[in-house]
Amino acid sequence: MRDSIIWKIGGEAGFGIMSAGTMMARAFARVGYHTMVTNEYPSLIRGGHNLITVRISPKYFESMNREVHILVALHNPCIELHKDELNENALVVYDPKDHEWQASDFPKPVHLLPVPLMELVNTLNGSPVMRNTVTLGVTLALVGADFSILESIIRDQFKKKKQPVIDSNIALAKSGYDYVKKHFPDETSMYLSKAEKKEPQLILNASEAVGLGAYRGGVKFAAIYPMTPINSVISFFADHAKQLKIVYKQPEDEISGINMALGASFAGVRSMVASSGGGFALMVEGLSLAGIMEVPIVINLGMRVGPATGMPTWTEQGELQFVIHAGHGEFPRIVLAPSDAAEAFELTANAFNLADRYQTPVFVLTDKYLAESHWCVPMSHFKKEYTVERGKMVNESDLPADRSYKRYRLDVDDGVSPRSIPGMKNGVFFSNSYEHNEKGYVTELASERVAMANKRLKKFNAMKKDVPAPHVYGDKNADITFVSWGSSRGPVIDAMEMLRAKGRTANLVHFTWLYPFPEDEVAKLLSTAKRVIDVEQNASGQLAALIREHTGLKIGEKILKYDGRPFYPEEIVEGVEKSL
Amino acid sequence: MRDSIIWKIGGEAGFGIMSAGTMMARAFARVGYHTMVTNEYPSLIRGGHNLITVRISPKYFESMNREVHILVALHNPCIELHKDELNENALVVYDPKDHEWQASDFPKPVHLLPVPLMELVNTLNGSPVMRNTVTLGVTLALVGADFSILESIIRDQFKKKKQPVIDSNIALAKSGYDYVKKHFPDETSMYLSKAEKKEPQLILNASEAVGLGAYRGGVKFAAIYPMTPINSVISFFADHAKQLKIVYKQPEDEISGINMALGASFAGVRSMVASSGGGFALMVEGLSLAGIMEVPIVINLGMRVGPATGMPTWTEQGELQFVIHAGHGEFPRIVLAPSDAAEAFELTANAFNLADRYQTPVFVLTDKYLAESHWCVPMSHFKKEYTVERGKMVNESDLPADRSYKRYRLDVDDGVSPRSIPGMKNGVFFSNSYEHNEKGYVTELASERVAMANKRLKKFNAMKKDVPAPHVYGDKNADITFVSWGSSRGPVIDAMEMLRAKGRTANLVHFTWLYPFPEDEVAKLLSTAKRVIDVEQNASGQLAALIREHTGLKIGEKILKYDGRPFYPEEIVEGVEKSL
Amino acid sequence: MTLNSSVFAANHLPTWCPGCGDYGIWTALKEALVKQGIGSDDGLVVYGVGCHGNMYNWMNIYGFAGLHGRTLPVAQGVKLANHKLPVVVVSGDGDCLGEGGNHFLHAAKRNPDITVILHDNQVYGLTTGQASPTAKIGFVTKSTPDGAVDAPINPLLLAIAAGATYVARGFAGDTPGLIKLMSDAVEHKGFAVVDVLQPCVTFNKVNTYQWYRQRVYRLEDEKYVPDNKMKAIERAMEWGDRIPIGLFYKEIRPTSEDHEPALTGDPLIRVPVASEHFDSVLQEFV
Amino acid sequence: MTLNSSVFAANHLPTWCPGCGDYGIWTALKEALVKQGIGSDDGLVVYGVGCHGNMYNWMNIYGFAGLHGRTLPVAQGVKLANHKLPVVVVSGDGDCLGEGGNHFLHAAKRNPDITVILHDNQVYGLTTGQASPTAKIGFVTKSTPDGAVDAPINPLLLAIAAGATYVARGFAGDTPGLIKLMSDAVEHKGFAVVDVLQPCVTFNKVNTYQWYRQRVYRLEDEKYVPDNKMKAIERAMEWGDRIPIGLFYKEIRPTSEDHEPALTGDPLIRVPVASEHFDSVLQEFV
Ligand SMILES: Cc1ncc(C[n+]2csc(CCOP(=O)(O)OP(=O)(O)O)c2C)c(N)n1
Ligand SMILES: Cc1ncc(C[n+]2csc(CCOP(=O)(O)OP(=O)(O)O)c2C)c(N)n1
Ligand code: SF4
Ligand code: SF4
Ligand SMILES: [Mg+2]
Ligand SMILES: [Mg+2]
Repeated sequence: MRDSIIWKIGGEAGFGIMSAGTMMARAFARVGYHTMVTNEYPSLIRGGHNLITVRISPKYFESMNREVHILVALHNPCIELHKDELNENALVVYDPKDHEWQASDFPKPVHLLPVPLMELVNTLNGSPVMRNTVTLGVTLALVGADFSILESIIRDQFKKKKQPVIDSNIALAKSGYDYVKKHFPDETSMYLSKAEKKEPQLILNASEAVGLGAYRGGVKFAAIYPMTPINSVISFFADHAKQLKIVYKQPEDEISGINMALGASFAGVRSMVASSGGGFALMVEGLSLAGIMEVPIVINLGMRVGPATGMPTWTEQGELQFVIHAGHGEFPRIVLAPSDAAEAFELTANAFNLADRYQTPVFVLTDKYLAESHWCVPMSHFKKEYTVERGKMVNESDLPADRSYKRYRLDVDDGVSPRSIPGMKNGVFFSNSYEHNEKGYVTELASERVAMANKRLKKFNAMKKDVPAPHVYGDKNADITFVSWGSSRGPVIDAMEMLRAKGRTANLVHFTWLYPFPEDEVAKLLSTAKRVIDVEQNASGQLAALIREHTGLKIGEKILKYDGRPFYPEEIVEGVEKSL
Repeated sequence: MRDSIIWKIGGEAGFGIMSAGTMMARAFARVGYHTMVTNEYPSLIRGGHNLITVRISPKYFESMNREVHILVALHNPCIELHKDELNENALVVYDPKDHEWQASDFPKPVHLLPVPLMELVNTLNGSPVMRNTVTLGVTLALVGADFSILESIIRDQFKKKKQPVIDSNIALAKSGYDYVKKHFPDETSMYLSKAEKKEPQLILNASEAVGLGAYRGGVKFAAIYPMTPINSVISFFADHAKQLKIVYKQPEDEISGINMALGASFAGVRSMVASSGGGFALMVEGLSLAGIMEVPIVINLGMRVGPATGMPTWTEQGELQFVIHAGHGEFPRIVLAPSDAAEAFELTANAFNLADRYQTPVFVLTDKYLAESHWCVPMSHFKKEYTVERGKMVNESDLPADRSYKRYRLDVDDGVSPRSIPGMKNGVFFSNSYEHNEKGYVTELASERVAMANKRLKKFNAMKKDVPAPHVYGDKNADITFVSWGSSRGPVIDAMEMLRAKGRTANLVHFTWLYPFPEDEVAKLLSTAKRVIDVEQNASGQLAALIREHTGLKIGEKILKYDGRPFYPEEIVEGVEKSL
Repeated sequence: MTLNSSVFAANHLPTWCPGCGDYGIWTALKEALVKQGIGSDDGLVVYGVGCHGNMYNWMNIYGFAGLHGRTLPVAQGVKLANHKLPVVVVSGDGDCLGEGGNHFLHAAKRNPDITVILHDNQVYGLTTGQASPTAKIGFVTKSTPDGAVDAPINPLLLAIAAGATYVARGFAGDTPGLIKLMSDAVEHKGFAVVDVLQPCVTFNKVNTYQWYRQRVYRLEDEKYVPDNKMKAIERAMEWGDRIPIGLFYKEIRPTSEDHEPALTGDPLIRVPVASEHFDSVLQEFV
Repeated sequence: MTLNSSVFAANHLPTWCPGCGDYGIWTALKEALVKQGIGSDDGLVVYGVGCHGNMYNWMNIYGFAGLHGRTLPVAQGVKLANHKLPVVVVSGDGDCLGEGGNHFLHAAKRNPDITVILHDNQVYGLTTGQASPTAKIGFVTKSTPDGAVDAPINPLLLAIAAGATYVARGFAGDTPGLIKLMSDAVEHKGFAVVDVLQPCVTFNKVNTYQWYRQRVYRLEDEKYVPDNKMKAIERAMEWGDRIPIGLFYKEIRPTSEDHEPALTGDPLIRVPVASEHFDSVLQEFV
């Protein structure tokens, strides 16, 4: 009985393997397993090789690792490309019609499990895309799970379709399940240990979590131009606009997007944009506008491999310094970077409160790995208390009848002045991209300029009280101290576990709040560390640079990855050992 | 006899005071004086108060200072706004028809010189705008200069106009000159010491210097959308396009601008863009494109007060960190920042060689103070040797007939691969915003991605040999070490002089090459300094942050100014004394 | 209390050049707002960056003076957040058709209930006189010292082609005519474009008041009926000895806001944050 | 050696979905280039980002695959640097009319000697199926689950209104027709737009080959003469049971390059860097 199974299914795009992955994860999550789904696909619509990886375990884990227990190949390239990665005695499922694979084709011993996928589909009058459903049944049997857990998922997945569709899918899955039971009755090597039933788990990607977090945060308006990897944010809003009373607009370009969102926010509703680096690049002028006008805005930036179009369907953490310094002129901003879908939900909801509290832009940095992997998050996480706090919004009735209200009053300790919104009686003001006085009228007087710039910059100080120290995972006195941010957390934590098994102690100083930078806490935490290693998914070590800028501390050792693939914990372990 | 005169003329926009300032500077430069012209005006077309300041001295100087010797008022607000700034016994020229000023209106004693400007103009059938010409004559008399130097300037200034225009302007100037000689024969308090005749001097602003530098650098294409303070770059190109065989295009927006320029550069000619922060913000995606495609491009960014539209006609150094980190993904770039028009010429010409040598974007950061002030630069400066070096361009005849040419070949130590240009026989390649292989075709293989990213990043190392150490002005062992960049140099150098007069020694570590950052040299220079003071025209001390990021050294003392006005040397002296 | 245009008086005095066409437009806009019963607190003007946009400093009504070229996205965002708020856009030919050309196209396509006043002076005034997208061939400016060479953009033709539902042209020298056009534009439910022929006395020495007065004629004087796209296009292309002003085209089709399922009732700014659907949405992911 | 389209063969095989309209366009483009005597080394194709743009991977000719929406500025920059180089733009409805709408307008206005092939499939294919600017009302996509609501952009009407001098529509299912239109477009001196009705078999289940075949008719079959703007506009607005394909409008006016005083002789790339005027320019500032 196994404590962790990693299952891969590969085929051409259009073979329906994406949904196979999430159905698999959902089926097991419902009965108490912890699951995770990652995907790899080229920036092409069809053709090429798409791969879904699902990890299932009765125990909690944080990332994928290099093991492969079961490989399901819907076309030959899948085996050619992945045969070197297989565990010893891994199971290989394929359609013998595609190719008659031999044990000698593989570098290590494997169990070959030819299953006539197409034949099974044809027998039940299914279409070729339905082979994925058959493989789900096959897999259930191979890991020793009960067929019923798949059946309920199929029912839910196709619930908007007609009954015959549901029935035929169930029949297909069952035929795969039965085929294994009948032809490979002794193949129990990959049976999973039983999991204890837990509270309901959500299977969702971080873009969906951003959407949910935004809804929780009271978002009413989103303007998002399509771009990988944030297209699921669009789908979330487009699909739920009517139900949730949200306006989602597809703008003509990203410039329009951020300006629409700023208009909506200025008018009084919580609003957001989302994009990847290239689309965000086009919003940089608008960001600066939000800064001077003090209009709250939440920006979800899903990073991918750059520069330019780069590798649009692959992951990277390349935009940390860019978002911190983006925009002409100087103005406050907040940069958050969730480590998984659970945090994406939480930080997005918080981002709206922060944006309103400080009347300034707040970033939620995700990346392709976060945004398109499916994470398993307990229901209770979403039910945590959250209160919408709109910050300093005036009540229409409090506005002085002598019309003396000043939108940008200077005598505010935290730099945040109470806002009116257009249409309020006696609340007139000018939201001005030019430097302005307390009312919003233009000014070029040296004294007024400095006063208004100082007011805005005061927010930096005010924010300090909200800036959490980075989270420390593991033993404070460990030999190795990793530093990381955002999505690199999972592999580092799993690597720490592996190191422990090798007799090494490690801890992690992890950042999800990147800016303003918690300099004092970091200086304290790192100055006593024995061996500090920076782990980032980029080529230059941007967090390390940030740490040095704010603390003077130089981190000599870096484990950097920038090939578009998320870290494997093993790579981090190797990195630690190599640089000894 | 005086060694330095500061003359101010103020009036409404449209009163022709801008050209009065440059004519004044030119007239004196021609006979050996060192001169400088700055302007202050609101972002309005008419109305408001425009001010021109001209400093004239037989000796070299670097900046304006707080003295005002002669104030010429073309309207009353000029006196109201500036009377507190006047030196004791300053001369105040005004038209008694506008207002009968009394000595008691001024905080300090002044010499009131009522001159019936309008009457003199009317007598000679001039138009009201020609009062500026009269005041030039007045001023010449007041500083004891020969009328002939003005006469020749007027001839040149109006040489495209008809003879009667020239004659009438000369007559007007003469009438002002004669009026002073006749009515204030004893007013010799502001007579200037004689200057020695020097080689010819150019009077030009830094935007014109950028234009000249670009021409020197062989620019053939510029796409520039209008924006203060770089509109003189446009005028330079538009006016000289035919003569110099340059194509200047006014694009529909800045995004188009940079993409046009990249197209032209890719096609084989040297090309550039110019803008201010807000326009550059729109080019950020294009910047990243240049990075991955390895297309050379020169970007002149004229900084002004931000964020957003800010104070568009006022100066700031607010975009240093922005340009260093602009763009999604990681790629090499070079950031240069001239200190005056002379360096603007030189660094722009060099920027083209660097852009070609490294096939990457090169920034020339100017600001409103540089770009719209007129500087006095000796002719010989422009005649220094300069060679156009196009870097690794292939010859069509060297391209292998087997069509094996690879535009992005990896086996290059400096990361720079030889370029072909479209239309060359056997030189086909793909200029690709996607990550690519040596030929330019898309790739998403981990190994190819890493190899190509490394090739690009190798340029950083290669550049190191070109990075000059910051320039050190003054005594190495001084008590105070200033650090500054770009346009702050002038006031700091003049402040050092003032400090010396007060018995304090100071030196300056000054940066015109900002990125890649010369970290080793700086660490060496600063680690032995006694008292380091950062002087920058922004609110956060961006150079200080850069120094800390790259050396770990924290600069505790900062003299920062962000009210839109350039530093006065006196302010720096005060800053030094205050923070003692 | 009856509304009058003095409610819009602000502390600043206009800084436009004496004689600038913007004065006439400004006067007309204030009167048009009054006619529509919109006072200082009741509506929003979104301004572009240019001489035209400087108007916000002498206009006492909720204002948003954003980035050069981005008036229309801002206005649409506002309108979607609060579809009961009257929104007028004050933009220039550079702002709206140069930097902001794409937004003009797409706003027309969506038909938000917004009125755009396009200050059409053929130049970039504020940056001291470069050619704008409407500059006619041969027009000498700082950026075209040998005269403009590109075909000018025809704002009316473009507006009609892209789907605007109220398309008119006024003349800054004809305040009464402008008031009527602007007031009707604000009243119109949909994307209304009022292109205004605006003399720039400083940088456009060709298209002066005089020049326009000799050429403009009123469409209504010719019994023109603005209900036909082809006819409207034909008139829009007329430019020379005779230049039509008035309403070229009008059509009623649902606005951008009408289409939004979330906007059937109160404006979004009044819809309380609700979590009644939160559980059911979470359930989708289990 | 006579040129044939196999010179364009590259290592990669197309990854478009089987049946995608892009195959037909690709085939036609290669043939049109051959017809115009343009081989691998003789011209440049600038590609947008979208399914259409993926073509560069299986097209062996100088290529520039830049940013989403920015083909036309790049193409114009190239053309001004080397006005002897044939330049073709392969763009999509999202690329050219969404992200890049402003450039489309302004390119048409300037009339550079460039041919644009607009892959018009009404969707954002590469981002897996959102509505594009040409999506017709009611069209269900990922971003419009209740059907598109905005008026679609009409690329032909827009091209004509903005000043394009060769405006045609082809159908991806009619390769011979496309070859002719594209070849003529490349030959045309000026800004040529070929809008291609392109079935997207994956995300557009409405406008299929079948759907188009039932509706398209050839303008030339109706003795239509493409020399009149108003007539062209009228035809451009026809969409429904009958959809015209062919050449709608053609006009000869000087190109953007013709207007440049620096481009009277050799292309700029061949003009040596000269400093003969340096002294005289310096002298202006003394
Ligand atoms: C992104 C950006 N680019 C350029 C500018 C500079 N700019 C300010 S106003 C203006 C042109 C204004 O022209 P128009 O819209 O026609 O207004 P007008 O002054 O003629 O009323 C430009 C280019 C800017 N503010 N922002
Ligand atoms: C600035 C930017 N925004 C968004 C994207 C994402 N993106 C890639 S292709 C595409 C749409 C393509 O649509 P279209 O031009 O119609 O091409 P098609 O795929 O239909 O051929 C988008 C939005 C991008 N690459 N860059
Ligand atoms: S420059 Fe022209 S548009 Fe601007 S204020 Fe003066 S006259 Fe009006
Ligand atoms: S998604 Fe549509 S446009 Fe893209 S390749 Fe497939 S069929 Fe063609
Ligand atoms: Mg204008
Ligand atoms: Mg498309």
